[in-house]
Amino acid sequence: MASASTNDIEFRSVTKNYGPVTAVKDINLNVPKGAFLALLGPSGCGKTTCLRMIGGFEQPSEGAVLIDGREMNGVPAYRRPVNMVFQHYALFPHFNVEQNVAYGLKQMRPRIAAGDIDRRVAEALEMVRLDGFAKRRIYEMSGGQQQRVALARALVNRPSVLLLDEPLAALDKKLRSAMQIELQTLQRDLGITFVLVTHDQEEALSMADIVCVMSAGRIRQLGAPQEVYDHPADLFVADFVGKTNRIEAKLEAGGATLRLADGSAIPASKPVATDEAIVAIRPEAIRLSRERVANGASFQGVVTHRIFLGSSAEYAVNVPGLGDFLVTADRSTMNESDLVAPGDAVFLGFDPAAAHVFPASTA
Amino acid sequence: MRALVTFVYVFLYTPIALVVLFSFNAGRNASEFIGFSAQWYGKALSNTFLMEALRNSLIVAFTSAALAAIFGTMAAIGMERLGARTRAVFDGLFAAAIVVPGVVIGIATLVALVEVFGFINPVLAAIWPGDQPPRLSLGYGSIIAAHGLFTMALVTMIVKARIAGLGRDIVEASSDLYAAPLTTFRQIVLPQIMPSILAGFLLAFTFSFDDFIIAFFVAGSNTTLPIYVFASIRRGVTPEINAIATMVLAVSLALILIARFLMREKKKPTT
Amino acid sequence: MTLTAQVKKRLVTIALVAPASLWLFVFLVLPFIAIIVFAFGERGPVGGYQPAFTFEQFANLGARAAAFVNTLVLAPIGAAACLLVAYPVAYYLAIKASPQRRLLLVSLVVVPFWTSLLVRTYAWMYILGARGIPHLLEYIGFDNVRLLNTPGAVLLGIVYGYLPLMIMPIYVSLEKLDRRLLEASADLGAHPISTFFGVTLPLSLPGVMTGIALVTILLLGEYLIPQLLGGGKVFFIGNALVDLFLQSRNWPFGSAIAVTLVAVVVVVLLVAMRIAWRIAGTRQVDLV
Amino acid sequence: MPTNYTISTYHKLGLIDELDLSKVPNFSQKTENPRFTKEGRIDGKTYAVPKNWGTTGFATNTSKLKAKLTSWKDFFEIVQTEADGRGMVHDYQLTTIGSALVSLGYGFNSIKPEELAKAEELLIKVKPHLFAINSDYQPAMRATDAWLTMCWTNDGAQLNRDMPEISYTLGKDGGEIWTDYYAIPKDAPNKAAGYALLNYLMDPNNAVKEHLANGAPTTDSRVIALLPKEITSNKIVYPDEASLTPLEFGAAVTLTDPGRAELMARFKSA
Repeated sequence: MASASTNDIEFRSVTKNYGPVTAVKDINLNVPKGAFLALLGPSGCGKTTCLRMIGGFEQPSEGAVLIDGREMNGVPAYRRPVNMVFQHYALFPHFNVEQNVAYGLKQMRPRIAAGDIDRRVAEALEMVRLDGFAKRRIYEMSGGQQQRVALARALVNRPSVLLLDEPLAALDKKLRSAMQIELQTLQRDLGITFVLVTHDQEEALSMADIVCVMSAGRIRQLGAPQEVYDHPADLFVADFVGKTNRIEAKLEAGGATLRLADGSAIPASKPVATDEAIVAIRPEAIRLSRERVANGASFQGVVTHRIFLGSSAEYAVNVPGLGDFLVTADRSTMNESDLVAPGDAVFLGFDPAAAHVFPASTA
Repeated sequence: MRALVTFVYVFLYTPIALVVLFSFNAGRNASEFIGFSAQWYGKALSNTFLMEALRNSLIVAFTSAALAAIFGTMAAIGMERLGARTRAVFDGLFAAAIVVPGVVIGIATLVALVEVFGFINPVLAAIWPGDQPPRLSLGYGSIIAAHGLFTMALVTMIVKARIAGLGRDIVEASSDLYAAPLTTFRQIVLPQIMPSILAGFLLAFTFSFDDFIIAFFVAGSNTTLPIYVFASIRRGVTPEINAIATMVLAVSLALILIARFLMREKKKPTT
Repeated sequence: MTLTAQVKKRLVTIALVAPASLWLFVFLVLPFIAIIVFAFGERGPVGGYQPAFTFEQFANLGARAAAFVNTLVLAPIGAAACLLVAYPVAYYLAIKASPQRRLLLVSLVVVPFWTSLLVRTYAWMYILGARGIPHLLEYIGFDNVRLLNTPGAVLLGIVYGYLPLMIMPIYVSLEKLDRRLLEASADLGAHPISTFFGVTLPLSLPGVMTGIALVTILLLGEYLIPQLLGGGKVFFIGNALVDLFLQSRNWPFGSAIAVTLVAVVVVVLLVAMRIAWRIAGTRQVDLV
Repeated sequence: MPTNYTISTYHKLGLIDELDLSKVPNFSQKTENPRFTKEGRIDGKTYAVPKNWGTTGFATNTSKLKAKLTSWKDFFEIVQTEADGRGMVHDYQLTTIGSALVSLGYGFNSIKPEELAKAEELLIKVKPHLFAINSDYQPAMRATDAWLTMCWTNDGAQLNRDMPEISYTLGKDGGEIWTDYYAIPKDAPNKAAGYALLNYLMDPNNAVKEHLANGAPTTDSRVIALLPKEITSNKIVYPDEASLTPLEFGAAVTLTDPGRAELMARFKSA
């Protein structure tokens, strides 16, 4: 398809109201061709509404959605060059696998020759490794297989954009990680723009190359997975994407020093313009040891719980005056002597530069 | 408990079995079984009044069930697209059509039609160019209309339940796969709700075929099979009635079994 | 969405509901208005209706007090009798029967309901008639026992006719019941009888309520069973209505009774729904 | 097919045509028994011609009932005693109320409120003892569910033919005599066919077949001549003149009287 734009999808000041409820508020978003975008957020944040506006199942109340540079307002779903993998797959129960996959091709005008349809369906099934299942009934397939049928049914049409609505939510954990890799590979091989909706931050971070974190109908942060994780734009993102320890603090010395509730002080990683602040620190950025670490921030506490996770372990540590901390320790990097148990007195240390400081008012 | 349950099944089926048994009675008395014979079926089948009543019943049942299936399905689909308030009005009216006793439906239809005919007939007579103006009167039309009311509500209820179970997502999936709304309806929605429509049709047919009380009021000079059976029961008891009753039972039995088969739960395509 | 598309969608919706709306209006709403109007009219000189505005017909309702009493007594008793027989059957079907046989057994319960009530009632006419059970009783020395045309015969006919309608909703509510609750109750040391009264019965009450409401409402308008098994002596409102419309042709009085009957039905329905809501959410009844 | 007492009402409502007797050459006024034809004529014009006549008495199963009934007074007494639960009255106000009136010594056609009140009292007292209120009494009589019933001539003859233990009695205190007629409705779509049928039925050779099938007696002496002896001598079908004397024809006003209609409805719903 001749491209009119370098962006496959564009949101221009898009607002969507359902009666008095605003689901999406003034969203601007560009998705470049060939990108893998993840819309990430808690349920009700508007991510699914955005996806459905791309698919044509909803129309924006204000603003415009563009696909390949073309404004799509008023264009119904069946005239849009995008395809969707539905949350519960939405396979047609009265058709077999092959008929499901061929459905979109059969609707195309001008008509596609029957032989071509057969060939493309076979290719698509092969692509999702379901060759040999063509005549199966849908209810005879496992959840993972149904998921692949849904994928084949969408991809066989060679859409310019593939929309995925929580496609892996119904799968068990092991199958989910396998499918994550498979989807990523497919996306890279096909070069199609993927838009994935998920509430699972791990899934978003592992698969997408652009993550769009949403909350209450707005975009909170847009960026590469690592950037979003390492430099959360606000406290919400910090909390939602990965785990975070929060420490309340007062700013001193013109915003250069953070005075914590237990009286200790640490230098601020960046200056903040308010008096009250929240310091956010990732569990894995905290180091657990039996002795006080000389440089950086250091607090003494008592281990209250330990959760064994195989390659790593999580500790809950109570620090008097500051509350409970969550600490993740990678076993491979830990000294034998640092293996602690509930009831042990420990020291927590971290590099103040790894702590993010946000105004308390955004909490 | 098993004994009790067995007893209930015996209770449910013994009377039916007796009706059928005595339909094969060789004697002319309905109470003493003399020997097997199909003569009463022969008698019944060559009884012109009975055959006329049967024909009327079949015409009425088929027409009202077909109308109910078509209009009821349309309504079930249309109601999905209505606003909540309008939909509630429809729900209420359909519920009323089901809950209001048949005897009241019969009466109300009779009263209304007689009034309407009383108003229309003179008008027709006045404006009719020919000598023999058509006269509206009770008959097929009024039975079909009154049966259609209940059965349409029945079909709407059944089809609506199926549509609700259908989920919006396969409709959206079809739309996503370039199918225009009409195509989606034909290829996705219709095949999915078809068993319910057929089941609704069969139940509607059975209802109409078996109904006595509504037809009793609005049949006019047309006799339906239940009206004929009712009159025969009152007039006298020969095994011919049993033969007729057995045939009536056989028809509804076959239809209801097919309807149940169509409406059985299918495995859902979910994990 | 563009305006024309919206208009088009609206037109399609209207076209879809139009035939049913027309039907509901012409054959439900209009007739109903007609009988309300009639109920305030007077009997014509040779029967039928004569326009008037009078409350006479309603004032005269007492003249059918016996029919109302018969109906309002026998309908609930009939429903209660149905319930007594239906519950064990529904319980057996939902809890005890093996899944392979359940479908067949449930079908066997439902099927009679959809066959002609007339024919099924006729069967009882001759079972209860002099050459049926009374004839058999003569062999063991009970002469001239009369069963037909008694309130008992009508009650029997009612139970027979409406049993399936009572079994089904109870079965549905029992079948939805989470079997683990019964196990949990047993696990917590409850005797099977206390499990039944503490867990099973309360959870099946919505089904019981639905069944009672359905059977009672249908019985309120019953005509055939009292006519055939009651010999015109056990007189229901339905019989009074047939009489008034088709025999004495007192349409206004008949209309007043019909309006009253509908009012009774509505009250029964509202009360049943109230109770059902109080016990637990509403449940759909599987009539087929 | 109107009965005697309905013809004047139908005429008044303009429901039936005056008959053109020239189109019914088979009808013979001379051979008709005048007792049964006068209701068909109004103001000298013929509106209906007779089909057959009959009486309303009662049928008794003598193998079940020992009592000998001869009057309506007996009927209403036995129904409450020996035939408790086994007696039937018609679902028809004319005969049921009429017979009750006769048993009380009043006229069959009375519409006097005080007499009707007495009749109502009797009927309501009797009701709990009845087997049924039903004009289709043959099945119950044949099945021996009922032992005693109000009965019309033709049914009585049929019952007696098949079950000789069932006898038919006319009340010596009174009762009803009736004639059924043929008439042509004003809005009949095909009057020519109506006349053709009427003429066919008036042919004695055809009327006699109808008589044999139905069992009710004829008004036409030409038909009597064609009947077999066992019918003309059957006292159920052709009773003695003496037993007919106390009987009355039903009157038009009796049938249309709203008081009687409502009485019947009250009786049934009591």
